[in-house]
Amino acid sequence: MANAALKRLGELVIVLLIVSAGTLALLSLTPTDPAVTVLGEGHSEQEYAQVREELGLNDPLPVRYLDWLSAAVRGDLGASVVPPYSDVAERIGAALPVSIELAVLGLAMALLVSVPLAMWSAYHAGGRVDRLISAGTFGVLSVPSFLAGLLVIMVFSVRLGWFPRTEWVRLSESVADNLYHAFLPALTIALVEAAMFTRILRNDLITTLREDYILSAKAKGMSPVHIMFSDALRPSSFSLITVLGISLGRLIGSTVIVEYLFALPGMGSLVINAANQGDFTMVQGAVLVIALIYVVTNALIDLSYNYLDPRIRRAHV
Amino acid sequence: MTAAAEHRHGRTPVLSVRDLVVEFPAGRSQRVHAVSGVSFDVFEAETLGILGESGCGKSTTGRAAMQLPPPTSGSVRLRGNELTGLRPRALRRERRKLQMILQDPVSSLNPRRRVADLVAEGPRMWGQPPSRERVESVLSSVGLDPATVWRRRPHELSGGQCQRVCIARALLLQPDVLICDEPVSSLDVSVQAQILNLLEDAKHEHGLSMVFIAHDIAVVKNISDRIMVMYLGKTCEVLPSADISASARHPYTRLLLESVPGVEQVEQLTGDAPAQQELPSPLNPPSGCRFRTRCPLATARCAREEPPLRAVGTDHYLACHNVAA
Amino acid sequence: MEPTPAMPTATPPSTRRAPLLVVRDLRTRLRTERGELTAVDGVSFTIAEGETFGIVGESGSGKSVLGRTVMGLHTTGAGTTVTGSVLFDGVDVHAIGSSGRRALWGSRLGMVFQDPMTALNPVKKVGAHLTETVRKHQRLDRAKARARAEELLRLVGIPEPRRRFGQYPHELSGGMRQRVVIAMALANHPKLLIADEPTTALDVTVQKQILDLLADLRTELGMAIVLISHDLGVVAGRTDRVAVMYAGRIVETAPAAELFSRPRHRYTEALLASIPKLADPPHSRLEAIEGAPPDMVAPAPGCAFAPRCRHADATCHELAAEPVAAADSPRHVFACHHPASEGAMR
Amino acid sequence: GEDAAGSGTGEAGSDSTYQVGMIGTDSGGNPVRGGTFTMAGFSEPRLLDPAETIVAGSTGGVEMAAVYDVLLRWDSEANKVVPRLAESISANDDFTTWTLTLRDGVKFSDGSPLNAAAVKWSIERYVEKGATEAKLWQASVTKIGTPDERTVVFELADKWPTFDHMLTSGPGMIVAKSADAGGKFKPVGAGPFTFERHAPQEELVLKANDGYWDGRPNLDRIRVVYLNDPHASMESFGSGGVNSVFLRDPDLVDKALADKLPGFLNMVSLGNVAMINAAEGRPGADPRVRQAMHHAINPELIRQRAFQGAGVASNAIFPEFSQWHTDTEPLPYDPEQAKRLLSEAKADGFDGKVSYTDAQDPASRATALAFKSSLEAVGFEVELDLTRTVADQISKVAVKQDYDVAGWGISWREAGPYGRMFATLHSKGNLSAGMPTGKEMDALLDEFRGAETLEQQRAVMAKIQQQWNEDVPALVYGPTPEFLVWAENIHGVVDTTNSMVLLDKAWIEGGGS
Amino acid sequence: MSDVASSKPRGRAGRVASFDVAAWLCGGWLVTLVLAAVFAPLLPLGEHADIANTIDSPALARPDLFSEHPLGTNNFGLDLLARVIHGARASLVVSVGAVLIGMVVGGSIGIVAGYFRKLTDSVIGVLTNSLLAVPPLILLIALATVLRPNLRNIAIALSLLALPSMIRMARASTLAFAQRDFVLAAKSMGASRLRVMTRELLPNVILPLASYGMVMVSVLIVAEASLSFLGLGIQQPDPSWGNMIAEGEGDTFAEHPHVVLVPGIALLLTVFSFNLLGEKARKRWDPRVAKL
Ligand SMILES: Nc1ncnc2c1ncn2[C@@H]1O[C@H](COP(=O)(O)OP(=O)(O)OP(=O)(O)O)[C@@H](O)[C@H]1O
Ligand SMILES: Nc1ncnc2c1ncn2[C@@H]1O[C@H](COP(=O)(O)OP(=O)(O)OP(=O)(O)O)[C@@H](O)[C@H]1O
Ligand SMILES: [Mg+2]
Ligand SMILES: [Mg+2]
Repeated sequence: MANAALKRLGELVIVLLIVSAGTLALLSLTPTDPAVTVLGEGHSEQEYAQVREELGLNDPLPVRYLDWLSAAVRGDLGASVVPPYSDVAERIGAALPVSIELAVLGLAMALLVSVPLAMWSAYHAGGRVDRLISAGTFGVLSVPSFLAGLLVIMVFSVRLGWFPRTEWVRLSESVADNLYHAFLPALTIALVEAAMFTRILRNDLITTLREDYILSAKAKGMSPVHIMFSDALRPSSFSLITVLGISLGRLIGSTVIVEYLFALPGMGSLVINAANQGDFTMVQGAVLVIALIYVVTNALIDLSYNYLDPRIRRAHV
Repeated sequence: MTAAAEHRHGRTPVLSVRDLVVEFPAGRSQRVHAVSGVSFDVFEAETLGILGESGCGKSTTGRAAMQLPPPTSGSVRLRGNELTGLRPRALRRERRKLQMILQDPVSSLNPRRRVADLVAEGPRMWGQPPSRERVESVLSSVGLDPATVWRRRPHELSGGQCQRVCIARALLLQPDVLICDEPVSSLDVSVQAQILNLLEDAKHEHGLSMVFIAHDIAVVKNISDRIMVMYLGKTCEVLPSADISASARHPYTRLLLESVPGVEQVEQLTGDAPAQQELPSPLNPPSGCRFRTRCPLATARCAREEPPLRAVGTDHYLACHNVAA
Repeated sequence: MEPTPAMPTATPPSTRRAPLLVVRDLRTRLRTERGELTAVDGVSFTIAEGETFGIVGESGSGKSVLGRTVMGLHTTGAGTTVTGSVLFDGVDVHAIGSSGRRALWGSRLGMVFQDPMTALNPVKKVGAHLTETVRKHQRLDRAKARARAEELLRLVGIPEPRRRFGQYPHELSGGMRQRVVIAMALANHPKLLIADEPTTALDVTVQKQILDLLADLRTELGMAIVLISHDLGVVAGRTDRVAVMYAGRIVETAPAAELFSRPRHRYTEALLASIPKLADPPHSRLEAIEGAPPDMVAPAPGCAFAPRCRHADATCHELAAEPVAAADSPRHVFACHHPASEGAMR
Repeated sequence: GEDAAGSGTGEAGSDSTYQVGMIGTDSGGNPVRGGTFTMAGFSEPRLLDPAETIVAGSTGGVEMAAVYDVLLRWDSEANKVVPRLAESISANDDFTTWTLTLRDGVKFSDGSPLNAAAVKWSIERYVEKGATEAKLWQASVTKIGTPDERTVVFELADKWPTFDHMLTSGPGMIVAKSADAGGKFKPVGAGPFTFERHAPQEELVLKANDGYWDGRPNLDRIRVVYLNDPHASMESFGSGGVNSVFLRDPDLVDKALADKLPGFLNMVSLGNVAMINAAEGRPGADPRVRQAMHHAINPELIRQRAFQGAGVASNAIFPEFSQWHTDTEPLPYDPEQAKRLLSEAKADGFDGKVSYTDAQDPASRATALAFKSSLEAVGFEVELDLTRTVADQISKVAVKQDYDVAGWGISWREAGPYGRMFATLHSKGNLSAGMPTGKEMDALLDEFRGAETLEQQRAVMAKIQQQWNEDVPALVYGPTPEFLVWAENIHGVVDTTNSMVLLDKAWIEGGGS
Repeated sequence: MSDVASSKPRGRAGRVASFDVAAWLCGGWLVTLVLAAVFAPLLPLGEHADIANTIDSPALARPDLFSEHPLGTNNFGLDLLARVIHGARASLVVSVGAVLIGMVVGGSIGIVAGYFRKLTDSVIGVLTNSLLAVPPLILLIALATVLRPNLRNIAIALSLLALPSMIRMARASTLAFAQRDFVLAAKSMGASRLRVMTRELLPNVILPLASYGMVMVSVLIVAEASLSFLGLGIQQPDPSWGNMIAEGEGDTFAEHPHVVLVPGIALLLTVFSFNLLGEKARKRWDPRVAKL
């Protein structure tokens, strides 16, 4: 057991190493030059060259990576290489809660909608309700998120005026205000995810509903709602949980479009802006944190399988 | 264990298995003791039945003989050639002569392939694609109409038909020994009879030696010359099949016989079947005699000492402390 | 009591008990990819209180569908049509609506499914399986339900019920699981227990224990049992009466001992002949039934067994035989144009 | 006093009048104290350092003006430079020595005095850091003298009657010494507000400075938010989320003008151009090719394609609305002439291939495509090279000068255009980025600098347009409007150069929200 | 049900599925679309990309079925019908290409991981996880700057999105199928590892992968659209549905909704069709029914 945990931990560390090294390599492939961001226009080539030298951009990649790594393992993610030279950890500390909140809120909203919908759909599998829900989910799945965002804004913000379009209020300032401002972006995220979750859960539920123990529960006189929640849901939620984990990890780094549309100071815009400015320390730090969150959530998901299916508990541990 | 216990005098075995041990890792540094020292011989044109309840290691024994996976220890000789420890390529060559029909006929056929390919696959693997006539004749010999099944996929066949395809496939490779792992237990009685007849015929036609694994005593008795009874990875008793009801001595064999829900037992069953103790686990088998936890005759000695397999009659071997020879 | 038309003398006056279950001309059609499949084709039978009724037949003959239709479990499924009637204790199971049936299921009408592993929810503890049903039907509180559940586990012979309570199904052996399934079905003292192949997945030794247990419980609790199996051996000696199914129909019904000793329908006869017997010497040839069971989507006219029957003639291929009672035994009913002569077997 | 207004060209311009200056502002009665003025900025300044950041309204100029204030201010209505943080400024007769007098008792927010030494230090710092106008400063100012605490004397190399404009922007924002203390820059100035916090990509907050020399400002705070999408900013403005928005998109400016929103409108001439690289080996090295391109481009097409008909299309260096507009016509749109010139060039070995570099935002992309279609229509072969980020674009165009033609902004503003003119067109300028420069243009620019009156200056400007027509350093699509709009309840905003406003007297009617 | 008998010979008659209008419509749409896309250059369509030809065309014309531009034009006067059809080429090539690459590469890797287990599996698992742990955007940005944004390269870039899930899926089915007896049977007849993987496992693993691929195609069409929004996709004026929808940025959508609706509806219909057919395929290979 300790062995397995160690192996797992080792794998996590390797993943983080690969990810951070890979990120640096990828960044070095892009032509974006932080020296340009530092100096702006109107300078001589020599001045740029000098700044590049100062930034260490001319060192060989492994050297740069080891420099960065040796600082990172000491918990020092360094400072941004472009003005305003902010502390990487500090910026991540500001952006991460936004992204986490969005992701969690979005996923929660998605779950809230998709679980009953999937159950309803699966219960009437093949029937009219099912087809209607399926059509709806496919429809939502075919809307790119920027379009979904624009539509959400158009309906809830422009037409109805129920929610503000932009501005982020930090959770620490006012919980109610924060939720009020987070609603639309979370809804945009939730839309697509809910459609996906509904599909996945519906399919798995249909498989589970074929099991003998469902028939057996039915023959005990349990009501369909009871059977859905107490018998069918748990064994059907493997794929859902897996996808949920992947989504959580993904959403934390990749909600750029939603962040852009709603002008949110999240990780997505942090990463993409940093990448656009050639701010490699910032990108490195952010990707490391995102990757860490991803691997940790996935480890948790793996653990949750044990809860979902007690048979695994014995087999795996 | 006495190595020569299963020898029949005066003949050399085709397949000879000695002290076969198979263990599987099972997490928490535990091991499943699936097979713990089983030996048997199979002679020319003879059928050895292996009988035992679910999970006692019958399939594992059969597979270990095939080296799928190779046993943890012990030796398997096919016509004198040691199979354990062979290099993969050499082993693959030997396997042609030793074929196995796996327990579940439906799942042992690749669902995406057609019958014609499935049957011809074996020789084709060896670069000797059989002629269409040859495949058709094998199919006919197992009672399938080549024309109708030729292009079907397994899911378009019934369980009985799948089993026939498996048998045809094994026969086409012309093995010396055929191991049949519960070839009828998933089939209906009506189909079961067809398959049993078919195997009997094939055996005569091809001069096959067979290992026939099953948990149904009547079925095993019907097809076998000798029967080996297994319990929890060990051999309890080896005896000629003809007089099994009368001469079986081991308490476990007797329990099996008594439990048979046969038509002939309509009248009354003697029922001192030991009540609901849990079956012992192969993860942690009982010491000494493995059957002792359920044995009506168990004594303190059974827990201490493992009973050796000893001869108690012609071709009759028994591993029990408490049954008189 | 009204005798059913198809089985005019199914329940002789001598052993008349109140009829608990009256099944009349039951037909179940299932919609499949290929078209309507008539899984149960005009089945009628009656079961008295406390009686044990066996249903045998080869795989796919419609036993399970029959069992489920009798329960009313099949009627909600899409594409299933059921005609005929099932009167359980005077109420028409198919006419009372799903909530009415739910009140029946698990309380007065219990069912045991064939595979103990798949009939238990792998992620639910043994205790939850049991308390759920008693809480629903007897409206017991948590503690009482728990006490009742432990009592049930003890009843089906599971030692240390308290420990088993918190275990998951996979932590139990097959026999133990089947006991739990039985306990679940018995939780609310059903008057009728439908056991669909309750021992198929079990070893002979365990199978015997379970069958013994069912027999004991039956006498103890005085319920009627429908025992469905494809294994004639299982049904033999465990039931009062046995019905043989072939292609969705009951082709022969008789008191158990009589059926096995003197089968009249040619199918029953052939079936019995194809089973290897322990008493026979090794390598004795079995009398296999050649051919395959009929296609129930597009059934041919006449006796369904005719294409495989050695005794079939033109009539058999054209006209299905009506069930008739044997001359010497009014409770022995069969539907065959050319029945085996009496006393032919054994 | 000169009327600094004109009207836009084209039909779409009919519903919008481009009048540089304050629009629709009324005094609104007695100022009220308190409240936070929230502005949706156009782009986020990375550092509030006038030496590191372009000092203009679109790039954090408003924020910096609030923190540092300016020594002098340009008054759009009077079209005059007026004292602000400084008490007065005067020049000698030939405009080679300028004397700046500081106010008494002005203090930085860190408590240190804003004296002559502080001004000198800050300006030298500005030059040393290589800020945008540093080159010009270096070339023009020979000495900064500080005869006493309150006097700064600038000695110039040449006559420069409009030198005072320099002190309305970057060099005129005086940074306190303590800003650089401790290695990391902190914005410390003597302006009406002090820096409170900057959460990048989120907001920048300035707080009222109680010690401001002219008394504490009315507003408690200025909050600038950065909302990526100007349409989003406008929506936010419409729903009261922000008090003010900085607009640069022609369609939004047109709409805001049509809606008669109060604000400060500035028209940046040459805001939307395509620079031509005249370096050896580039197609643009041949003046005929440059002229051919110019003849091939119809600015109206660009306006339609890229801005859906909004804004002003003009290929004059200063369109009609500008005080610098003269009767000298720019080269006309003339595809036939373009074809002729091109075939001449081709006859001399030019292969007709041109690459066009621009950013990837929709307007730039549309402009690029319109460019492509226009040039290909006369026989060029155009390859588009759209860079993914602004940094890549700058790197390619301004740093490496690796381009043929590049979408860009030369940005000559109404007030004191000389600085930008020098930087972009003078052979000594640091922002010419490969555009053709030459003695003739240098001479004209010098002449412009030395011109004393507006009339003289306009006369030189006509010659400059003439020279431009010959050189064609860039293809002109039109000016860029810059419109800082604010809500009706905002009063007391004061304008200055480079589309910046000063907020020390600003107040919110109905108090703080 | 323990019985094998329920898998009675289903025969060929069983293949005739009940007529499903929705599925036929979806299939019809896809076939029409593919045909139109393939033969686009031969069709009498308006100008789809060459803006030099459309200097005089009306910009942002509203759809009018009986005009020269039945579905209207965009801001360059390019014909939207022509663009939708040519855009289908790009979108389908990119998404189907990405799925195919993902299936081939991911499928092989997954099979190898699932079959060899042990170290191979661990290494592949770590690499897959690494791929998943990097925010996909960073990956795409890097690729977009290194590779020229043409159809092939975008397909390659997008296939990276499909890859990890394909690997996992192939691995999972391989694990399941490798347990099945037919693999053992093949080995017992002397099959080599390569043969087991290619002849026994592959045909089985490919099915769930293909049905997943159908759904993935639709996901990637949408992803390509999002890429275009970020300026990483197919470059204007060459149309893809994604960059066509992205033209609706800002106010255009509100003022000229047809610019977005035309490609949007084409996208919706296609995604819908792929999903529905993918589902249908899945169901076909797993035709059991619910018990509740
Ligand atoms: N691959 C494996 N890994 C771990 N344990 C295994 C494996 N294969 C078999 N076992 C265990 O080995 C024991 C013997 O299994 P085996 O399949 O040989 O039994 P069997 O006698 O064939 O049973 P059945 O009648 O059910 O087929 C069982 O406890 C089983 O759980
Ligand atoms: N849900 C269903 N949909 C379609 N066909 C079904 C369904 N359930 C059963 N069948 C078919 O109905 C027929 C009768 O099935 P049933 O399960 O009743 O057989 P059985 O006698 O119980 O067999 P077994 O002994 O194998 O359990 C079979 O042909 C089977 O394939
Ligand atoms: Mg086995
Ligand atoms: Mg059944």
